[in-house]
Amino acid sequence: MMYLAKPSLWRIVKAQYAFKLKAHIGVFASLVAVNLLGIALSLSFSSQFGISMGQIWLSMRSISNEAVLWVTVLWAFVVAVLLTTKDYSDLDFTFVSNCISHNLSNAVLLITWSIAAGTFAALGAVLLRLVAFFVFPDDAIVAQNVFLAPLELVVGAAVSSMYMLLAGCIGYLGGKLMQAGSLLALLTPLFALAFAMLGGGGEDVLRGVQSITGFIMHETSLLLFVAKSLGTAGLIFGLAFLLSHDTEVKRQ
Amino acid sequence: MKAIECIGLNKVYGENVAVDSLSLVVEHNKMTGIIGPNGAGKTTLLKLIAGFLKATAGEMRVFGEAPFNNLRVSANAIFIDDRMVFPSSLCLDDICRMAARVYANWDHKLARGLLDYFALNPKLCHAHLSRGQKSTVNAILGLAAHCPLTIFDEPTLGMDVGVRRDFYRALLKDYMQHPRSILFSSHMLLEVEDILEDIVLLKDGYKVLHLPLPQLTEYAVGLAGNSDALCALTENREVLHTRQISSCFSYVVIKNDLKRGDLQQAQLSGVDITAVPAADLCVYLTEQRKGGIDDVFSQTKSVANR
Amino acid sequence: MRLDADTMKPIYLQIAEWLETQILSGKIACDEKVFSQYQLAEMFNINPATAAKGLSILADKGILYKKRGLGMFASPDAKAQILDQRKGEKLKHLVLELVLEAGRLGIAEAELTEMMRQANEELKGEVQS
Amino acid sequence: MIVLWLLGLAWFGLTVYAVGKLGVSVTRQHLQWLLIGHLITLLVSPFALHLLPTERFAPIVDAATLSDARVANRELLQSALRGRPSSVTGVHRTREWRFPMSGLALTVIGAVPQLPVVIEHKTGRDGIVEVALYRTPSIQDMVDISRQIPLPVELSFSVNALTVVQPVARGAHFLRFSPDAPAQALLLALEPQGVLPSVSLRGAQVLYIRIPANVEIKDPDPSLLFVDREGP
Repeated sequence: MMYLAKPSLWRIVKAQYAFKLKAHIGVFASLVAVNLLGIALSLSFSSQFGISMGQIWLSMRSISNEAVLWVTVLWAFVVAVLLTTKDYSDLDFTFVSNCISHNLSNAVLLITWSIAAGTFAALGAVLLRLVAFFVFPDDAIVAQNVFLAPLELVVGAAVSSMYMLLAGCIGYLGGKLMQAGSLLALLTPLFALAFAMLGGGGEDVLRGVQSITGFIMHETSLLLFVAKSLGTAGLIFGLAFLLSHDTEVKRQ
Repeated sequence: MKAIECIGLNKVYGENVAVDSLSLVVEHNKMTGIIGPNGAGKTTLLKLIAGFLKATAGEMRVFGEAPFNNLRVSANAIFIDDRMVFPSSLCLDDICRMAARVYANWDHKLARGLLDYFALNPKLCHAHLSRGQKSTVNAILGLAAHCPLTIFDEPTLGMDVGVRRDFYRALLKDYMQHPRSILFSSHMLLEVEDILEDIVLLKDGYKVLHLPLPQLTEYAVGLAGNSDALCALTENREVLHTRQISSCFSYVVIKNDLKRGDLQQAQLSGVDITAVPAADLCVYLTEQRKGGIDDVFSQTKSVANR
Repeated sequence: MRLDADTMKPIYLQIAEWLETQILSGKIACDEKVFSQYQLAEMFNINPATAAKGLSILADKGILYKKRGLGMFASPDAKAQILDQRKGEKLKHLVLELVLEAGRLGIAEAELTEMMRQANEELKGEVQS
Repeated sequence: MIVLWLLGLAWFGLTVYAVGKLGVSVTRQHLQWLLIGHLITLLVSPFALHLLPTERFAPIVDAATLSDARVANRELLQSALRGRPSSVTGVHRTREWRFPMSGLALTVIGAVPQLPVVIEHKTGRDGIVEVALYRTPSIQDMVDISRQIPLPVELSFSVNALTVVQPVARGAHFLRFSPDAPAQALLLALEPQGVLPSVSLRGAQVLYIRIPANVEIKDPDPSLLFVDREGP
């Protein structure tokens, strides 16, 4: 008689993670595309102002890598939502899985993707500078913020990764909400809005949102920042997990 | 040991009752066919067993544990159907390697051998396969996983006759070498009845019967002969199926509780007694339609004559 | 080797009959081991449980006997038993047909026995001459 | 630049067309190479940045340089008039011309506003007119933009006449990068790095002409200035 296998959760999570990482290589490819898109956007939406110095016209073009960052944040959100859709979600259940291993491997996957995206976004800022050199061959380059210090790069990558992780967790929660039932997904923002209306107008809510983002964004210690963002991300992800714990696998 | 045990199992989707207070016990290491017409609840039952779905009511145990959301049951069961999701970017080899990582009994040699036999290049993408090839690959995964509980839900959709025959034989041989619990759902009983041991017949979400196949072939008898003689014979008996062949000649299927004397009587009154093939019997037992398809034509004829 | 799918006979009966024919034709000798349920399942592409049922029918009739741990063997009198059984079945069936036909033709029982006696004598005569 | 964009767009369109029409299947290998290629590009770019030609950089000036430049700006003309145009720190001699001349009278034509012309008599009689353009740094928002906006002054010399050609109005384009936004949020707190003070300092220029001792300026233009030698 065949013996019954005693699976270890960790082994299954590892296998699922490795499988999905490999299977969703397209996600990484899209990250490359998004990175390039962000660079292109940064170049085309550079702000410009001019001053005249007698006979000479001075024009100053400012290029910021914020577009790279925000496009990547959007990417992290979309990818996380995508991860909750049936085709991606049911992949685990083709073979051995339960909700815990499914969500855990997704969490590890999101972390991996966030770190990759954060690193890409931070290094994208450098590539942006390099590309700008060639795209604007007639422009003189102001020798400020051209070279990013290694520390600046590392901190930039770490902070960006945390933004990506937060966006990813929010996307994951949203996706799971949508999967759990379209009604709930529809009602949640409505409830939030109604609550905002009744609870003293939108300004309070805005202030609330600001205090939450400020809680994370206006942190001066890298360690504290990482701890705060990880905590928040974990909270959001935990909510998504609780929400999807009883979901059935439809596979159709 | 019991592979599957369910008591008063219910599964309701909104208004639709897919599984209706079903009780079933499947012993371990049996090859069981889950048979029933479309919409009988076969797939729902199998998904409940695989732990994909949560029962609305009732109890369900697979290897002694509740299967829903259970990693232990999942690791010991594989569910094969034509809607299996695979990443489009991975080749068959990658998929096999993943299966090898999560299934303790995975037989890589068998998987490779079968892929080779069916001329499926391991470097091929799952997404680029035809429907029949996909079904073949899924079936190969189901065989090679050597799961203590192997569930095939209509695994042969899209396969051509030759491949189907090979698959049935491969299933049988593998089953004999590695006995395990196999559930096989199909609406084409005729092809698979030989390799099955037990049959569970479903209709509208409830269990019509659960019998070993030899008993199923003795479950009913077909009587063909003069309608009057048949009437006498079928009195006080459970009639499963009637077909009027001509004005005074008909074919009746009744539950087989005939005594020796009854047989004699039948023979004397010129009634032919035949066995009923299992596939036909299953159709008769799950018929939702009143009468037969012939009645539709006789009715339209009588309307036209009027 | 294939089983006749068209016949209404259940497979396990076909298996039993096939084994009987093998014994009758001498392919399986007395006290020789017969095919196991797994060999039969392989040969006929059927579930081993079904094959086992075919074997157990023969065992019940005494045509096969079981040696613990070794498998099923043909009984010493297997051949004779099968012959007996087939004779009995076939003749009984023919006689029933005969009686039914005689009834339809309105032939009395005495007349029928007379006809059988005559036929028997004629046959004897032919054999002698 | 537009051409570059159009080329990029055309390339993108072609790729999409090729993948769609020719059924070129994008396999995992392709994606892997794309990923690896991009990653290498990203990792190499910080080093590649250091290989770029430094001529295109406009340096940032510090407070000391700025105050030097302010002083130089103010004092260039004065020191030029005293015969020492390069004595002030921060003054650069950007262009030089040397013209041999035969006569004894030189005509200087075309006074340009904002470009004082200072003439000095040399002690020797070598028959050579030396012209030099002196300037102090131009600074905009602490960026030294002098190199990028050389004064487009041209001189032509014919038949003992020196013509100063009016500078053509032209523009200078600058590119500046904002600091890395996410890193900034944290690093700003570590080392305060305020926005650069918005200073606009237009560099002063002087065209300094040295003529042989025996040469006279013909028809002196009232705007021409002569070196006022104090002492020997």
